[in-house]
Amino acid sequence: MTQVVEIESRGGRAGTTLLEVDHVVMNYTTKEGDVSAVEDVTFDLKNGESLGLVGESGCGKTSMALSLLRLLPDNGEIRQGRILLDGEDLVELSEEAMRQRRWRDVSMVFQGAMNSWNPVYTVGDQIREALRLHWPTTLTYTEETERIAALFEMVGLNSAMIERYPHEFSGGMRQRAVIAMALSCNPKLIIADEPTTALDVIVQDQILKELKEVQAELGMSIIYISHDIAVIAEVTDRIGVMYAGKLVELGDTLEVFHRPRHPYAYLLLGSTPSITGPRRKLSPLEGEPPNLLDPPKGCRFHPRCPFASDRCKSEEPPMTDIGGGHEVACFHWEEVPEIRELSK
Amino acid sequence: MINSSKRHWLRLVAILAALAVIAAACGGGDSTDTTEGSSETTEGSTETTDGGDTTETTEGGDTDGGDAAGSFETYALGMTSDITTTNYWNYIGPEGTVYNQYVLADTKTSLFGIEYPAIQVVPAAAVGLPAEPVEGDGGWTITQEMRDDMVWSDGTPITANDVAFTYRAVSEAALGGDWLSSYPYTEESNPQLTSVEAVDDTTVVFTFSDRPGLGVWPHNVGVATIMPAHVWEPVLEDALTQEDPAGAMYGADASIDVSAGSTMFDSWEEGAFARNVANDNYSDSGLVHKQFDDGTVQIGDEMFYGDGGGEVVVEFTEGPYLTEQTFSIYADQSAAMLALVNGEIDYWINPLGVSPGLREQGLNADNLSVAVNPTNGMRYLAFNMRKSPGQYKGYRQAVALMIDKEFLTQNVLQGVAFPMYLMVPEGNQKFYDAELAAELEATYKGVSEADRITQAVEALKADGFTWETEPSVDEEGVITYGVGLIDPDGNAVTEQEILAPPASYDPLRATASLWIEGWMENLGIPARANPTDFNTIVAKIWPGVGEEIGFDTYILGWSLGNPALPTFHEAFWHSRNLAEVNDGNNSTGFANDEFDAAADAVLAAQTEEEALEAILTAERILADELPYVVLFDTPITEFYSNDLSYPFTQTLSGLQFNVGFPGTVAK
Amino acid sequence: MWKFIAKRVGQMIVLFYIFLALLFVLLDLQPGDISQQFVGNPDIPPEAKQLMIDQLGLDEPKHIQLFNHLKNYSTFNMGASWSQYPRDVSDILFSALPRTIYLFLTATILAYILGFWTGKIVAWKRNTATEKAVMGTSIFLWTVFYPWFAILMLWFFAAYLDWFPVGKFVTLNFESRPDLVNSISDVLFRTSGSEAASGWTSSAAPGANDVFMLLFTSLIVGTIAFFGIRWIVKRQVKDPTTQARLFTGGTVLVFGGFVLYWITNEYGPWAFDIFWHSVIPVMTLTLVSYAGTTLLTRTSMIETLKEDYILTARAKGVPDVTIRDRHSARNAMLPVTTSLVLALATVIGGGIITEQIFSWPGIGQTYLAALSSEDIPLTMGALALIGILALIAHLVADILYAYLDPRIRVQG
Amino acid sequence: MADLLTKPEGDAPEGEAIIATPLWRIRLRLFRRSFARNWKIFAQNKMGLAGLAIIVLFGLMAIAHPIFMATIWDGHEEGGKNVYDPRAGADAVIVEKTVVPDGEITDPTTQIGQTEAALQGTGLVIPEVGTVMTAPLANPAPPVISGVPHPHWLGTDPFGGDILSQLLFGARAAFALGFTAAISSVLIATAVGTVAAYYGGVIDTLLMRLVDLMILIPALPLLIVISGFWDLDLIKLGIVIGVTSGLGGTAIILKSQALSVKVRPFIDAARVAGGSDFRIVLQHITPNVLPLSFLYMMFGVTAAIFIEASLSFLGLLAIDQSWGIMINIAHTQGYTLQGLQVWWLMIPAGASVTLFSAGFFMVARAMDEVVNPRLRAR
Repeated sequence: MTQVVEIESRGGRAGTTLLEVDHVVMNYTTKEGDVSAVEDVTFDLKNGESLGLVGESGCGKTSMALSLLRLLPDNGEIRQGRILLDGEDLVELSEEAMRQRRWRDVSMVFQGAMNSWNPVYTVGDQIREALRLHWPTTLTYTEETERIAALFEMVGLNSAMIERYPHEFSGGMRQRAVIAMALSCNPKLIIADEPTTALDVIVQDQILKELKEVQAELGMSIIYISHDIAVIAEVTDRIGVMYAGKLVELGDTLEVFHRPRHPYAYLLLGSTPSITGPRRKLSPLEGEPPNLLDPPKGCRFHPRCPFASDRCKSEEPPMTDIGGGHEVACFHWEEVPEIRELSK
Repeated sequence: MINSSKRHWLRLVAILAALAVIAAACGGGDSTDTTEGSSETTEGSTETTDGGDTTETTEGGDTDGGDAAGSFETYALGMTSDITTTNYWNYIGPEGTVYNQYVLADTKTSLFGIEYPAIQVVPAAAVGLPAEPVEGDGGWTITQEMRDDMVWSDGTPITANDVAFTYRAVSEAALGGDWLSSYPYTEESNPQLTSVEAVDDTTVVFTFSDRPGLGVWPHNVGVATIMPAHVWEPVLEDALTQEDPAGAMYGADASIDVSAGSTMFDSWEEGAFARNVANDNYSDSGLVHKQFDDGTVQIGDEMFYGDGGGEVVVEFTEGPYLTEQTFSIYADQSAAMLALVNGEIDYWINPLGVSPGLREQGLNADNLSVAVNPTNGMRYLAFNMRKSPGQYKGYRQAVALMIDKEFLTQNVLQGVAFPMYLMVPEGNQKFYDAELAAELEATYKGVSEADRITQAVEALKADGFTWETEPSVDEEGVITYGVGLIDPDGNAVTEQEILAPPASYDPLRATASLWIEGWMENLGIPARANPTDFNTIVAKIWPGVGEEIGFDTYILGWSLGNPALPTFHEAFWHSRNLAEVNDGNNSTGFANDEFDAAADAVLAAQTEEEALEAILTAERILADELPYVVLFDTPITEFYSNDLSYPFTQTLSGLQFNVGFPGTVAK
Repeated sequence: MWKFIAKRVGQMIVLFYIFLALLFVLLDLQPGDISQQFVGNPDIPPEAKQLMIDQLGLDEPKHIQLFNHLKNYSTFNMGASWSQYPRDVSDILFSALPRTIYLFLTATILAYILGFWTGKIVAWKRNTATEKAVMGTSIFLWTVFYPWFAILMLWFFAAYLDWFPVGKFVTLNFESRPDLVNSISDVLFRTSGSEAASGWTSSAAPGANDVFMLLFTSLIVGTIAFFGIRWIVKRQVKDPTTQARLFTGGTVLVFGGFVLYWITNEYGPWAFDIFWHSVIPVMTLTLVSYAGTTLLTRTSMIETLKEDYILTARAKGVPDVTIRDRHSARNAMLPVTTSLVLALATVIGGGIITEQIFSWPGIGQTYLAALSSEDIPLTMGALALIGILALIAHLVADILYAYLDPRIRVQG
Repeated sequence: MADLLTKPEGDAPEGEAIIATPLWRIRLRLFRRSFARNWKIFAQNKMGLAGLAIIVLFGLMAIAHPIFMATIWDGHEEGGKNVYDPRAGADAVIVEKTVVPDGEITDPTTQIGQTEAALQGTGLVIPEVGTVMTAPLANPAPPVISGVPHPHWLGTDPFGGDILSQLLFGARAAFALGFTAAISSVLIATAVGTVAAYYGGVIDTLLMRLVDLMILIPALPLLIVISGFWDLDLIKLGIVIGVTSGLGGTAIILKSQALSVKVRPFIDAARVAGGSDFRIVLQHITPNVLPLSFLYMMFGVTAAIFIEASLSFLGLLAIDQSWGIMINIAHTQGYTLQGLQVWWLMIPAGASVTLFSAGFFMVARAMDEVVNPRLRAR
């Protein structure tokens, strides 16, 4: 009985590798041609670790996240690469086997909590559905209720709300309930896709704290996805910066946040205000992300890059370790100025 | 936890058990009911058998078994419209529809009937031919002897008292519809039927305020329905105490009614069927009717209208041979025809006959026979004689001259209609003026377009019409059509609207209107055929008393009444019946003293010869004055099962006019 | 929810009176005096006319007349029919009503269930041959000229294949039915040799409306039992598997009970005969209104499938069929329910034509017959009744919607 | 957009040129551009293109009628009327058979004589059993391509009227009715929708209750009674259908669209600039509602044709000739259950009504995807 209420992570020992993303290429087929939404992305994630993926809208963050769960729409396809979860390649799994992995091993907190609840069922019923599908044993109704109550308690919701419908929840409550649902099957990994967008700043902060506490307590891995690097800088161990479907920089949060080496990361940070981070002058990121139907040759960032050289136009810069596990895909990483220099 | 869920379980089981008990109780109750119900039904049917229907039917069947015609169970008829009442008072009153007639007409009798196909008045409940009116103190009286051997279906004799009662009911409850003409009790009637008294069981005396013509006696009062006094007396007494006695009579429960005809009404399922059963007490069962070459009609041993010279052309013995007569209702003609072809029904009784498209189906069916008969009606073009140009005789004649009826019926209407020249249909030979018809045909039939135009121009010119461009025919026969007719007052003739029912209502008249439009235009008359909803046409022609009647011309049709004495001339063209005066049927505004006299003479005629003479006079005036241009009519085509044997099939307006011969049909 | 329903009922009542007023205007706009519209039948004696004028208050000033009109119609005092004088209009209409309700209800429910099911599947399988075929058929059925289609159906199934009867809704003599139909009837009701074998003219035959009334009563009892069982099970049993089993059991129990009741019922053979006659009209009416529901469900499903909660469900590892049925379809049902109205117009309009073409003597046929015989009181009465039927159907759709959508059911 | 921004600011002549361009030309240009964009989306929808093709086909049919009448059908006169006249034309030559009761097919020329002989035999003088009058068979002729004086490519109706001519004429009637109904419907719906949205309050409530009522009352029965009581021709009917349907659901949809337009900033701007209510509704709100109006106009055509054909079928309309009347005549003359034997009576007209409705319906659905991107295929 106690087992049912126990909320935990079924991930392995902290520090061992949980997820390996290995040269993943993902394309959408459209009438106009192929859209390369995720291009040759490689990273890994350890048990208990939290990783942030940042970038502008349309840079492939969400496509990456969906690829991890293989939740792609009909026209989306993983063309290459491996996604190893505990050493098992998710790309190779049958659809049915994959379906069973979802939520049980990897759950997700979606953006826009308002719409991620089905309006016609109670929140309790929707969490119950996940339990029925993925809990290793068959639970009785009362056991389910008890577990949901425990989950609610953990995320700071009143267990009387279980039998309520989504429209009876406020925005923040709904997002808490989403987290409760994400935790329901003791997953190894949670993907939080813009978990706090559309919430007001105070609630945003609360929710992130909540997630951080939960992670600290349960020790699962979390991948945060956000366009706002400042927001997730607080809660992640490492940060990956994505641009136009490619991972362009990956490193420790503090390292990337304070000393971004890729010009895009540099400019992105420069364009984002931060309450908690170092004060700096805001500079706009000019231009728009490229059309992924026909991405630029060479480095995909070169049309917008102030440091671009002729080499960037013809040759794709590889991810290079510049020390301390800080990887950058840029030929000119050394030319990128320090942020501190800017904030004079 | 497990405990609690177990508790839930127990509670559910308890509830379900309770439900089951209730269900069982209900189910038990139901099954008991059912048993009771069915036993009741059995009792019911036993009662029915005791009551006589079944038993006596069987007896009747036995009796008829020896008959050569044989007997049969069900005479299955199809109808394309439902009946609207089962109450005979109501049927003769406001609900005189042809479908009510089909079902109910045979269930009552009258003093006299019309014998078809000869179209002659013969006695039914009376003895001998209609008695002569005699002038007396309180007016003119008719003393009519009645038979003493007739009974209602419940065995009660039909007596003079029933006739007197019917008059009393009609006059005291102020019944309307055809009762008004059957028993003309109102003061407006001329002559008024002031009393009907039963001297004894077999003698009835009618008193009129004035001398009745043939149109009244026997053709209205003599053929009037007789209702059973013993059944309806209490209902009448009750009705007379109510606010609306007529409504009470019309709405009274008719299941108490009895029959004097060969069948009696049994049941009606609205929208589905009506059912009659044989009247086993039918008085005339076994009575032999004969009609001879020379026009003699023999009923039983008595001969009328001749002495039986020549061959017997029609001979039949009254039944009924059927045990039940059913009327299935089909909303769709094609469905009725299919039922006929499939043998589901024996005869499709329909006032219009079978429409052309269905005839081939009937002819191809081996199980069906066909009867084709002329009808008692006409379709016509009418002018508004209240204004120019309709007021000018020359104009009307010119239009009539332009209409090529033969071409219209044969070529345009594909021969589904036949041309007509007189108001009295050719099918009614008794009153048809063959001589006048021949004269008219000489004028109108087979005339070339050039001659038509020449004659029409002459007629118009005679009345003072002129043209912008006069229609003309040169020596080589090349026709120049006219433009811009100008009336004798010097005003250009405005566009003449021809109102006609739309193609969806009657394609024949709709098509005819378009052709007439063309012919009128050739003469320089601006014309426009306007297909107009039937009800709208009626509203324009009869807008009500005192309203202005503004139509130009219209095309409609009439179905004519009693062929044994056509009295429609007075109704359609007498100046007394002008639409603007009393909303009467004289829609054209025709007022002609000579004609009025002739029409009155028809009503007042004491002999058929007088009536014929007056009708011929009237027809001649109409043919010259042309308030109507009679156009055409269609024959009636009917199909019936080969198994049936009818007394005759050649008769004006077809089998349906004889309501399908329920009393004489055999299988 | 009750508040919502009460509000809707209130609105409906107001609308009904506006509608009645509209009818009054329609009558008044016609040429001639309005009293003539009610008592203009030339065969009605003058005394009776005056009586009707008094009863219906037709010689009062216009506004009083309107008030009387509303009052009379609310109490079903619609005057006497002309074409079936002196029967009350309401009497004629009520005797035609059960037949129409049978046709209308069966077709609507069937169309709704089938259309929803097809639309759901088609939306799920976009760009497949199935979708294309279903869409093509639906667009054809939805745009097909209904009278023409009905005639073709009648011709094909009744005249050409000869499987079903042409016209009417009862067979006078059961012996004239095809042998197969009689054998089925015999197996079900053991009718051979009994009084029932001879048909509707036999003395054992009930009135058709009695059969319809019993049918409706049993249907209502069955529906209440069905939902009652579900309600009780839902409240008392929380365990999903048991719940599902009990639901199935309850359905079988109710349905079986219903069938058993009708097999043992003495009205059984007659009901069967009516059923046999109703197959093509119901099928025709259903097909057309089915197409509308299919098209609508598909659109609605496609919209719901783009909702975020569908992605959530997929991420949750919910099997596809469950996503389709439990998540998407359940939501897609909401707009479809509101637009039951759409199907309604088709069913009512089509119903009139259906009744005419298939000789089904219901309100529609009464309406057309009244119109062609210029029976104004009956025409107006029938139109008012059609209006009431439409209102009730809308109300049912509203209640259903309120029940289906927790945002209305549970005031948050 | 980018081009406009980078235009040098001080370039006076060009600036003037821009100002001097009449507003309508700018609108036209914008319209052309948006039309081109929308056409691209529309053209991707095969159903919409098929619908358009159907409409064009019927358009050609409508145009073909007068052309045929003036060319290949010219000069086929019988008794002063053209046999191909869609309303009154009748080809008598094709009457080949008439039937006597024993089922024999006889020559039509003997028909009149027989009829008269038979007629004279009734009444006083009773005919011998066996001599009877004939029952003429109205005779829809099957398609005849050539070899007869007046070929009928699609056969004739029971009265000898040419089916093809009626069919082509019916297309004209259908367009006339469909567009009258659709235009009046959209005019009313747009007016009601924008006015209700713009003014709100009492006006909104009143109009919306009226709309509720129209939605509640099924159109067909209402139009049946209206056509039963009043004499409607094609155009009047179109307007009546337009008014009843325009006051229905379309008004609600257009109102919600107008509401979304009403809150946009340029309306406030116009109001601040002193535009009258009427002007704002007419010039600013209405144009933004028009695409949706146009969409519902397409649905309106379908509804109108259906209603007209149904009313004609029920024999409630007094119009010259239409597809509905063609079916009505086949039906009332009793050809409905004869199926494919007389296919040319039922199939061409019925299929035309169906296809015509389907054409507009398909175009409307495809346009729906243009207007409502949520429906587009992925």
